[in-house]
Amino acid sequence: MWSAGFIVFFVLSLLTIAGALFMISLNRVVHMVLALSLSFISIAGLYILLDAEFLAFVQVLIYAGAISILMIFGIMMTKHSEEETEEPKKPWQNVLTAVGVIGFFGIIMYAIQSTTIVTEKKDFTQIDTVKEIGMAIFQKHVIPFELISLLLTVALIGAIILAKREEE
Amino acid sequence: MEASLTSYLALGAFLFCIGLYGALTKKNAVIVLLCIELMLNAANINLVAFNKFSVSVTQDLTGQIFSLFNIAIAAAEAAVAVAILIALYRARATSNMYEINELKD
Amino acid sequence: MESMFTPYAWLIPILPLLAFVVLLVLGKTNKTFGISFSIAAIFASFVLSLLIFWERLADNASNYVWDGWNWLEIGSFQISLGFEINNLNAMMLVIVTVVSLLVHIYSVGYMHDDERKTTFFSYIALFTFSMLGLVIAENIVQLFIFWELVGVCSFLLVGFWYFKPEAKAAAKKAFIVTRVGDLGFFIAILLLFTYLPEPSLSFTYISQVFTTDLVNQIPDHIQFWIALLIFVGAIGKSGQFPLHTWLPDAMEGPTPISALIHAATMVAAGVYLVARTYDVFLAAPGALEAVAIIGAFTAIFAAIIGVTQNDIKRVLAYSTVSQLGYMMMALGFGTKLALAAAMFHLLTHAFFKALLFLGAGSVIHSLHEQDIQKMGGAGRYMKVTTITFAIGALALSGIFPLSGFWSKDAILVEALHYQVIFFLVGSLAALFTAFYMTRLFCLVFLGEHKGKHKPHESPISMTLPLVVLAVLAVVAGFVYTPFIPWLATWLTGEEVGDHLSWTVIFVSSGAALAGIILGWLFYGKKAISADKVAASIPWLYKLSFNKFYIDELYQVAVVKPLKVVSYLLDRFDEYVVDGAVRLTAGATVWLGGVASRLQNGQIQLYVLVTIFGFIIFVLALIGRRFW
Amino acid sequence: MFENFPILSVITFSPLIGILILAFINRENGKWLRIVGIATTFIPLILTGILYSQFNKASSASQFTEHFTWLQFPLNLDGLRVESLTLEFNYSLGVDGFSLPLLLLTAFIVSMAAFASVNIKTRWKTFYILFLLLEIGILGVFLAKDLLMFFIFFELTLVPMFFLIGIWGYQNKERAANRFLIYNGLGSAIMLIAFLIIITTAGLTQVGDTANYIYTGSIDTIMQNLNDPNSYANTNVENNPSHLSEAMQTTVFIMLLIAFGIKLPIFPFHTWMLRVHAEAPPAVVMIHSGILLKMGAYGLVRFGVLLFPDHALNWAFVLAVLGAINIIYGAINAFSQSDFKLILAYSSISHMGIILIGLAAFNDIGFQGLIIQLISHGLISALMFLLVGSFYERTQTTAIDKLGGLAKAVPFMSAALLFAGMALLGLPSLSGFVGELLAFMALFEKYPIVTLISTLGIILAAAYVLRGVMKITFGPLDEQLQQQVKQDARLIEVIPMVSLMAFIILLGVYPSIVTDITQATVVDFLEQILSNGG
Repeated sequence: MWSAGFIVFFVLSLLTIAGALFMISLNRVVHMVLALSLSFISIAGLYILLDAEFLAFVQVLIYAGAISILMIFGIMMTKHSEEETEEPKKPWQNVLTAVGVIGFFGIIMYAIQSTTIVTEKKDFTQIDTVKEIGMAIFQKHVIPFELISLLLTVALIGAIILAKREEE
Repeated sequence: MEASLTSYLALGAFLFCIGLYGALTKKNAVIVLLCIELMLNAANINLVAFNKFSVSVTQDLTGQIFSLFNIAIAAAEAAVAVAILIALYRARATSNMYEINELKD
Repeated sequence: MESMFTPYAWLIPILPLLAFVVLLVLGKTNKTFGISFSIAAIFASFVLSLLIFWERLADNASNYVWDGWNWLEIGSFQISLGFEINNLNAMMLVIVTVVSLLVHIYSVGYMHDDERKTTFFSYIALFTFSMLGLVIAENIVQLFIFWELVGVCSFLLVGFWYFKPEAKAAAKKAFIVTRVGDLGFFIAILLLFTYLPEPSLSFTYISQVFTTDLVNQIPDHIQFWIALLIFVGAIGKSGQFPLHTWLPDAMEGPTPISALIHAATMVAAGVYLVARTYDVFLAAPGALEAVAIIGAFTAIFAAIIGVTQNDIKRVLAYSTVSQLGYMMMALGFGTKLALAAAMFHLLTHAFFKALLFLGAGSVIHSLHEQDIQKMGGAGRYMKVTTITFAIGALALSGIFPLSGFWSKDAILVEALHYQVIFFLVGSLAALFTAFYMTRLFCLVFLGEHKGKHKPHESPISMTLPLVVLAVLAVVAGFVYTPFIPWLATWLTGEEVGDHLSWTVIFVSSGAALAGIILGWLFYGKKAISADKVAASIPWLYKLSFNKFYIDELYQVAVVKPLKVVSYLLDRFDEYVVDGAVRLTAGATVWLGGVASRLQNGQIQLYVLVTIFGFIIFVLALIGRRFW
Repeated sequence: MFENFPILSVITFSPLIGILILAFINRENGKWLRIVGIATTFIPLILTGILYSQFNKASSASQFTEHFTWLQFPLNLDGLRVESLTLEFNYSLGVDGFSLPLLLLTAFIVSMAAFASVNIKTRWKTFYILFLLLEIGILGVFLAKDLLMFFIFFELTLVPMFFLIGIWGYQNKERAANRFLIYNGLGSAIMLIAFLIIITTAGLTQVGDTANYIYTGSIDTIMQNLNDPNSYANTNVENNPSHLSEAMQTTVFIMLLIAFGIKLPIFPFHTWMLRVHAEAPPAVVMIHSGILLKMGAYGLVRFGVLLFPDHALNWAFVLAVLGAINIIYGAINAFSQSDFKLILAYSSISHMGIILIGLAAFNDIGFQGLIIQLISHGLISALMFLLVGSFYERTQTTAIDKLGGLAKAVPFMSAALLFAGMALLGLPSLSGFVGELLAFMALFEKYPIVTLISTLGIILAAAYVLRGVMKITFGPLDEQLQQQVKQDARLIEVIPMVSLMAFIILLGVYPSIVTDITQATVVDFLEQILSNGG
């Protein structure tokens, strides 16, 4: 009998994959972004299932919120023929890509199947993950954290400079 | 039946491949970026799943922290990429991947 | 007797070479001096030859060999340049120098108006050098070297009037056709070198091998091939069937050349070669038979063609071919006496044929015409030429007591001893010879004058050689008569018994007289119409007139196929060999094109390629596990 | 005389003097550029002449040798239990009886070609610098005693040659230059691979009794190792990376055969050379046909045959057949060409066949024939192309159908052409005959049928040479040509023509002048081949 957790996992996975597939197959750019947001939110659900609540919130905030919005801004800043109506110029490239990607998928699946990983299902319910994460970041991983923040700053400044240059 | 590590890894692989396919075939540069985000997410799922399932002595959360960093970098990347797209669009009046072939020469 | 002059025999060819060099250096600056010098040089050679000949007259003078100068020495193998004097080539030396001297003198008159006369004299000086070198050569390679050199001189002189397309074609033909024969000779040398017990190619050694038991070290069929291939060389040079076609065409050269090269000396070199290597032939009876048969066939074959030709020099050329066939036939009989007979005929033929050619030259010089159908009545204006020409013609026809009679007689006696069929062929050829010579004489010297030019007698420089040669043509025969076979004794070194044969004398004289009378009836008295006779046997006439279509046959059988093959190979080279190269190059360029199309600057494609690369890489890694 | 004097280096690099001087002359100053260019070529000529006079003919060893280590790369191969392993590049020169005649030929032909370069009309400075560089390369090729040195000099000839064809050639010069470079580059690549295989196997030597080893390209060492049954190359034990197995030896031999076969050229690798002959300027073709082709034969003998004698002996029949094919194929093709230059190109192919014939015999007569044929063909083809250049300068064409009767307009040149033709078709008393005679004599004993077929080339040669030469010089002279062609050879053309003719006669009349030098070396070569290859 399927456990409830598995059913939830199954539903969330379906939603994630559906979102991803919609993004690939829809025509209108905005729809694509929305479909992907669905994926992102479902992934957040998956995180909860994996006892990573903090990450799930971050996922919703940053991906479903910030990045999707950023992308929509990006779409709006660059003019689009709105729809990808015209046929792709290189059908053989799509086919080849499909073949390549399926091959790649096969390889990864093969690797997953053929690797034996000893697993144990850890229980994070006893600990306060948010606190633990905070402790780990500011104690154990403080230098990477500082670097990341620096990187973010640089990226933001860089983004502004890149996007602004035209006015000069 | 329980959702095992393999299930998560398979899901991650599948999402990654969809993202890869999209990144390689889509004409619109913004969509390509979206696909790349999807690929990053697939990787994150793996990380978190490993964190949950892998055998370790202490109950550390390194996988989740790794994901956090990943998300941060993805955000930075997205910001810069969109900025580049906008700059490119101003210069070339296009965001069509097929027409972006600066590597050619 | 101590040989006093023989050690200096090398001077004989060197003097004309010196003349050649002097003429070459002087160029056109001092014509008179150059020409005088070359005549003086050849005269000196002539005198020296006579002296050596005189020395050889002594009883049992031994052969003199000098091989002191190493031409090439590789390990145990060496080829030297030297000379050998024996009775055979002492005689040849005299023949060559005397004819050459007379032709030199004659040419002063004949080529008087030609602006390139110094070139002409330099060529004949070079030729004389080569011919004399050929005669005294000590080994067979040396002989081959001079053999080719005379060929080149012949080529140069036939093509002397290079601007005439006919002369050009004739020169080319002369060279290439004789070269076919030379190839045979060359292979014979290779065979000799390979199969002789020791790596030496001197005549002395060859003769030693083939006359002693050493010959058994050479397989029989190789002996046969050596002899036959040497003979192939002789066929080419002496214009024997089937390589005779160049000789009549070679008449495009100036007439003194025809007399010197294509009648008296070079074409006789083939006969001389066979005689020189006679020991080889004696060891190979099969080859001897071939020599006899080809010689006999050529004798009659060329005589038949000679009957219908209209060019004065071509008639004489075919006559030369026919007479050389006579000599070859005699050589084929395979006895020492036959050798002597052949050499005797060579001697007499050199004189009377040179005489005839020079006479013809005199006629051409005065009439500016070569077609005998357009001539006539020259006898009235050119007394000396006519008389000397008549003597030459009679000598050639074999009329007693001129030299031709004796030499022909000597050959026919041998033929009778050998096989009757050869005797009959020889006699028939004699009849034809007499007939066409009469025809020639009647058409040219008798009857009415037809041309526009009024004939005149040629200058003294031209008539003098004629007279000298006429005298020689008369008296030369007495060195070897059935009664006093002095020449045979001297040449063969053996006592020659009585070989008088009245049958031969009667038959050959009868044939000659019959030929003359027939010719007279046809062309002198015009009692019988030549046209009518020709019309009654049109096929034979046509065959003869067209020289049995041998040239055409060569065109179809050799020249055309060669051209076709050459064309095909050229295409092959262009499309198959080079095509393969171009295909490779094209494939590379195409591949490059494909590869460069991948470099279209689109990152998506690049990544795709990367993925495929990754897949292949992984597959290879996985594959290795199962390998 | 030259005990402590590096005469060979001086010879090889003496053209550098000219290059230096040329560098300081104004590029527009054609007269002086020419004078310097031509004069420089005489320095090596004179020096090789002196070398010739000092050469010890009785010795078969390399003489005037120079040797020092030029570069050393220590190799770190942990797997091998040795103390040190070094890759050594040697600067090593020497001359023996095989290379001396070719050296003399090179110096001579280059000087003659320099005379022919007077009809170069543009960019003299670059031309002469490249020309002299080319000479350095060729001289080095014949003197190198080290595989890598040989390779470097060999390549050094390619580059100047490429530009000399590509810049100063006729209409399709670029194509010809490309074809030249691609073919020869390919050949060089194969050669380099073969050399590296040889060096890394047979080149491995132990320094004394120490555990120090070096890889070296020195020919002497390699030959010694290959012939020594106990050397590393010949020891077949497990884990001996230096073992040169039989199969590998065959492979290397075939690679060398192909590499030098392209240069020679052997059918079917000959098509590049047709284009070079047809398109390159006369001075360059003189060198190309006169010397560069000989490098192929030289390399084939020096490396292919001497290093792998048993394989060469096994392949003798193949070599003979290839020779016969070259002779007949070249001759028949020459017969149908309409461009005189192509007739000569195919005739070169035919004549290179004679070299293979001489080689295939593997006896002293054959070897001598080979060397004489090399020299002789060098002289004759140089003379031929010199004349072709002079004719072209006057008539602006080499198509034989458009020419005729030039004997009237230019008697000297026509006579020289006829002379060259006679030499080409192997007229006795000229040099061409000697090589032919010896080669055929040598091979006849071994492969009579192949030899007999090859001798047909004698007749074919007569046919194509006379066809070509007589179409140009004999026959009536047409009006237009008479207008065009006024001047016979100038003095600057006469000098090289007469010099070449003189040497052709000298070699024909007195071939011992070459065989004297080569005799000792040839005997030595044969001894090595037969004793090691048997």
